[in-house]
Amino acid sequence: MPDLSVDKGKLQLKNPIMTASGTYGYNLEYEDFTDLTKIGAIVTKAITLEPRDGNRGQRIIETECGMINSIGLENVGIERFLREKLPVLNNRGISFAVNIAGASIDEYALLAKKCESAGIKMIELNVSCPNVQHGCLEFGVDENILEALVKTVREVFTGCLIIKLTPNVTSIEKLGLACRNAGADAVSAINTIKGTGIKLSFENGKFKKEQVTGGYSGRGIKPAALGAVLRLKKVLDIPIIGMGGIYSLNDVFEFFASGAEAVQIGTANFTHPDIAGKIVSELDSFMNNNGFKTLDELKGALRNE
Amino acid sequence: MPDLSVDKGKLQLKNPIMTASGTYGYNLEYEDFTDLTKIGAIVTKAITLEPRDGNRGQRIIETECGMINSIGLENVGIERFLREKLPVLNNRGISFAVNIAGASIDEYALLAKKCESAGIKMIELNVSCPNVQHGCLEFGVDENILEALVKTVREVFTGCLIIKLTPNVTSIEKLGLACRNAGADAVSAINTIKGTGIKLSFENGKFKKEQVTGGYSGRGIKPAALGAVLRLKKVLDIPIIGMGGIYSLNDVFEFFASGAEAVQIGTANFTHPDIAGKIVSELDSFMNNNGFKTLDELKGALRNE
Amino acid sequence: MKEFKAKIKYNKKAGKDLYIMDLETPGGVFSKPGQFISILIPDKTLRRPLSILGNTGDGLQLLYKVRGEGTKYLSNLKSGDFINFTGIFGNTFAPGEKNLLIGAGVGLAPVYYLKKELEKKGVTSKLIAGFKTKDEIPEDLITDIDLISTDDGSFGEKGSIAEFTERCIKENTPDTICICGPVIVMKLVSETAAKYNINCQVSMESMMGCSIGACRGCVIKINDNGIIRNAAVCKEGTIFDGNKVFFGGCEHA
Amino acid sequence: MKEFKAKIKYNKKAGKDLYIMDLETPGGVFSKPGQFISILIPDKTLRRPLSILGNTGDGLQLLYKVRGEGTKYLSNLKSGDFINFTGIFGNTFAPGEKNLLIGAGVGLAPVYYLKKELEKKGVTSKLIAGFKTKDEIPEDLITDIDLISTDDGSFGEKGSIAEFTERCIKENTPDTICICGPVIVMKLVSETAAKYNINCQVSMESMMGCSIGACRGCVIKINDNGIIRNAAVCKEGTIFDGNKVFFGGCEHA
Ligand SMILES: Cc1cc2nc3c(=O)[nH]c(=O)nc-3n(C[C@H](O)[C@H](O)[C@H](O)COP(=O)(O)OP(=O)(O)OC[C@H]3O[C@@H](n4cnc5c(N)ncnc54)[C@H](O)[C@@H]3O)c2cc1C
Ligand SMILES: Cc1cc2nc3c(=O)[nH]c(=O)nc-3n(C[C@H](O)[C@H](O)[C@H](O)COP(=O)(O)OP(=O)(O)OC[C@H]3O[C@@H](n4cnc5c(N)ncnc54)[C@H](O)[C@@H]3O)c2cc1C
Ligand SMILES: Cc1cc2nc3c(=O)[nH]c(=O)nc-3n(C[C@H](O)[C@H](O)[C@H](O)COP(=O)(O)O)c2cc1C
Ligand SMILES: Cc1cc2nc3c(=O)[nH]c(=O)nc-3n(C[C@H](O)[C@H](O)[C@H](O)COP(=O)(O)O)c2cc1C
Ligand code: FES
Ligand code: FES
Repeated sequence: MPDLSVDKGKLQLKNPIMTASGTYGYNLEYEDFTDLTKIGAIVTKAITLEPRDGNRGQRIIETECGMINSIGLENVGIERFLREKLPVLNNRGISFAVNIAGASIDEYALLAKKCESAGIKMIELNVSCPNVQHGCLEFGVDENILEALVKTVREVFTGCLIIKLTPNVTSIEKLGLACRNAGADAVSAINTIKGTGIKLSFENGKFKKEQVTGGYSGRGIKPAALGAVLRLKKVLDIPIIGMGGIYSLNDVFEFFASGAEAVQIGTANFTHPDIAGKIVSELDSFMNNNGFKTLDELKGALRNE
Repeated sequence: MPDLSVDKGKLQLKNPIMTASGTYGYNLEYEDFTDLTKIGAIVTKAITLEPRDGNRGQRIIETECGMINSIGLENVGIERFLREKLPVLNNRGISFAVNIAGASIDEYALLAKKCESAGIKMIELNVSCPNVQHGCLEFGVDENILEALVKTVREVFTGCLIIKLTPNVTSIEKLGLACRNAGADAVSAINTIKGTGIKLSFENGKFKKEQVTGGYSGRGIKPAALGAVLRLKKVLDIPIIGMGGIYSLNDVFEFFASGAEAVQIGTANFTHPDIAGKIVSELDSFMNNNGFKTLDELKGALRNE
Repeated sequence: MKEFKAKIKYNKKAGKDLYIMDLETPGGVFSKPGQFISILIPDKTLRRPLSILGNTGDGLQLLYKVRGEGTKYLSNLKSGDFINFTGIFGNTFAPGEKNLLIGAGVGLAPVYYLKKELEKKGVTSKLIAGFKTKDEIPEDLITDIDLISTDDGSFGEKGSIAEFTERCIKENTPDTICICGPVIVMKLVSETAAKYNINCQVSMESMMGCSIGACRGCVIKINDNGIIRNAAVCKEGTIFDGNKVFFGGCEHA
Repeated sequence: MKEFKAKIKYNKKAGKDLYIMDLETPGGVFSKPGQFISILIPDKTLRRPLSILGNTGDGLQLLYKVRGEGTKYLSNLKSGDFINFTGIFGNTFAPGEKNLLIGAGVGLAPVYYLKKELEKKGVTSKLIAGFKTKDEIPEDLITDIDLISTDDGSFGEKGSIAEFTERCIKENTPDTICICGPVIVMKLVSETAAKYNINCQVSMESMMGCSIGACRGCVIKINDNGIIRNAAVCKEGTIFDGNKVFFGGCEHA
């Protein structure tokens, strides 16, 4: 039996297949479709200090090669998460990371502290949120602010600290380095790409328009995601968790080839609610059938040719 | 007969359908497929001061929703362009813009001066080239450098000056504003998105890998392109030329709806070498059949609902 | 909830751009009126939600209109072809003793299903349906509809179905209205129902991502006893109390 | 150059994953051995280039191997279906008086076409072809091939076709070799040809964007009388002097 585990510093996973924040709910949403305990880790929806309603109006739209979402961080807030959702994750033995989002460095620190106290072993910082302190730029676009943010969180959180990077920057490398310098255990990449989806129709002499501006995800972002992972891999010595448009084991291999140690599946869950568990099985069979004993062996084969 | 012309300051086009740099050659490459004189303007391959060989190795790869290219600015150089290619464009009555690329501000200025002397009426600055003076960052990613660049070129070029923006930045708005402040007549957006395409196969126990890192273009980048045009439109009072994944008149409409005054067709030329002329005809028929007398009328209908 | 691979028994034209599909679901599936399934369309990023028109024990029926690529794809499928769907999703109607069921366009599907179920149980109901024009009426279902209106008068009464609601309320004195159709129609009917103090249940539409309550892509605003909050159409709905829904906040329908 | 909509006369299996397609090109198209066409595959960003196997006046023939989605799509087409292709692209071979033609795998197509043309003109030529294994040999064309080798010896001579080149040079004393196949085979044969001072023309492959010389996506490095420069495979090639090509610089074949 091949060993699928990921063992890279504090990033400890039973296998490298995770599910991406915002696409997998808080805990049991997909349990009818796949065995959640088989998944490397599910990442919860972004959790904020207070419950949030998110954005108004149409929130998603399909595009030719993916979709746009503008959910706007709707969530139940950390208190209700800890009270209602966390026990279920723990009781069912589901591996997970909590994705947290704050409006200030203090808020991130407070969220992380609460996670630490609740015994949570892995958090992912969503740094694509508007930074209220610094003129509504996102935290994730300025390496100095990001480094300060990660340092502060690092001081209060002892578990595996993952920073989720946004691709909407001039240099993702600088941001990755800032995370590493501040003591992050891993980075994940990429969050959604800024984009707009428009659906036009023309009837009875008039245009009808559906339009959503927000984050672009799905198949169409995979090349940008692979590129980001490759660039990060060149400068980082901490593990990278890759994501963006993963729909198959072959896609997972492309991320491994680019330098990812683990991956997350997002949009694909919507069409294939059983995909995470299925890819774990496929990876296991592939390694088994082809004599790869460990993940590192497989990754080595993918990276060197 | 509807009036398809674009009349926005110095941006004067017989119709809004242009073809994108790097995909349409220098002049007559597509003449067997479409009537080149019908096209709003063809944009030449990027021209540099000296001829360039471009990148080695595999230069293009297909991805699920587009392609990656790493041509690396191969071109015949400005002298040969002016001597061999330009007279043909002029003699055939083909509307065109010359896309130029330099390694320093002086080089851009010199290229622009040569275009001015040669009577060229429209140039597009490709600012996604490595900036040798400033540590190999691209010109197009720093608003101060970009503003200086555009100012300098503006001093020597009196025709329509278009700056082609790269999407690989934190704030495309700032770069658009820098162009406007420096006296650009229009911006075009977007150039390709940084990306990597990988093609894996597994045979006889070994992985084979084709991999190209470069610029991502085609269908899959349309949401990012529409988003960029929308963001630019919010801050700019000069015309925006939109591009990225245009394959149909409906796509053109989406760009109009987002604020573009004209569009460029790039990757679609590879599968549909007659597409530019075809879309001009379709636009004409559509306006004719539905009572739109001018482009502005059509754009108004698309923008307000 | 499950992922199903279902064989198409038939997929027949029922009007202009209108189809009725019968799916073989071996062993049967349990469903209730108002519930829906989400169909996988090859290469598309989102599944396509369709209401259930009927459940024959060994099969589910759908009524759908061709709008874009997804429904076009479905319309080209033949008997014997397979589709992949997930479901069964959503809540169901809570009918009263005397029910007025209203369908507008393909919104007919869930209320038609409801009518059939009520008939089985011997509960009184009247089904009325409105269409833009004659072509849009699914022929096979006509005999089960008590009143049909068309906007252009090409069949049945002339006018919007919303206009006939008041008349039907007076004639039938229902205690409950169940309606599915365009937002504007449901809004008007809800207002009329409120005027007569009749319980009105509306079946909402929204763009769906996951269909299972995980993505919050489909939420609408509802007034939940004075508290204005989000409700996921896919999970808490699709059926809501017409008085509680902010129809304006739902741009997409 | 033109865009063609061609009807498929037949599309038949010619070996394992191997097909011969006959296209009706009304009015005929003019083509020469070594030239190629580029086929539109729905939803794909790049066309798929295929060499011409033959030209019967009213039709073009192709020989192709299923490698990925594009060729898979082609293999599923039936007589009467249409494909869209652009062409005719590329240069042609410049044969001598006595020619040795070499095809490896599906590289057989252009040299097979050349052989037929030379036969018509009464020019001497010998066609040899190499395959990995028996399954890969297009049955219909076997009788026209003078020597066949397979890597595993399952048909004809055992070994790489490159190994038999020297023997054929000695036996046939050709003045010209024309070859199409994997880069490694063309490289070896070019070296052998150089040793015997024989003109050797190689047909190169490369990823193609535009196929018409506009995008520079397909260039390879050649040594043009001492000047090392780029040459577009689609326009200046696909056929080059084997001595001038840097086979190493062409990672993709
Ligand atoms: C709960 C629910 C039940 C429905 N029941 C029926 C039914 O019984 N019969 C019927 O004909 N139609 C029904 N619809 C509408 C149906 O889902 C759309 O017509 C269909 O998805 C269109 O897909 P398309 O690919 O043909 O068109 P597209 O061109 O992709 O879309 C056309 C329009 O359909 C809607 N649509 C597309 N994808 C989705 C999605 N994932 N979620 C919600 N809406 C979408 C959007 O408004 C879009 O503008 C229902 C919708 C919902 C939400
Ligand atoms: C000038 C030329 C002539 C050719 N003639 C023949 C022939 O006669 N018979 C035959 O079987 N094959 C021929 N090929 C190879 C053929 O083009 C590929 O096998 C085909 O494109 C594969 O497409 P796919 O979608 O099936 O596979 P994919 O999975 O898309 O690609 C498989 C491989 O095919 C090659 N390929 C894909 N797209 C292109 C492209 N646009 N340009 C060049 N190569 C590409 C790449 O190496 C790729 O890795 C020729 C190639 C060239 C360049
Ligand atoms: C509907 C939706 C909601 C999302 N919400 C979040 C979120 O709350 N926090 C976060 O870090 N990322 C969020 N994401 C981004 C995904 O986690 C992921 O980074 C992105 O979608 C790219 O992966 P994919 O292409 O596999 O979907 C969301 C994505 C989608 C589609
Ligand atoms: C093969 C190729 C070469 C390109 N070369 C250039 C270039 O030389 N200069 C430039 O400004 N843009 C270049 N581009 C970018 C295109 O002009 C265009 O901005 C981009 O491809 C997005 O449009 P599309 O999706 O319609 O192709 C190139 C694109 C491709 C595909
Ligand atoms: S569609 Fe995802 S929550 Fe309703
Ligand atoms: S494929 Fe474009 S130049 Fe050859």
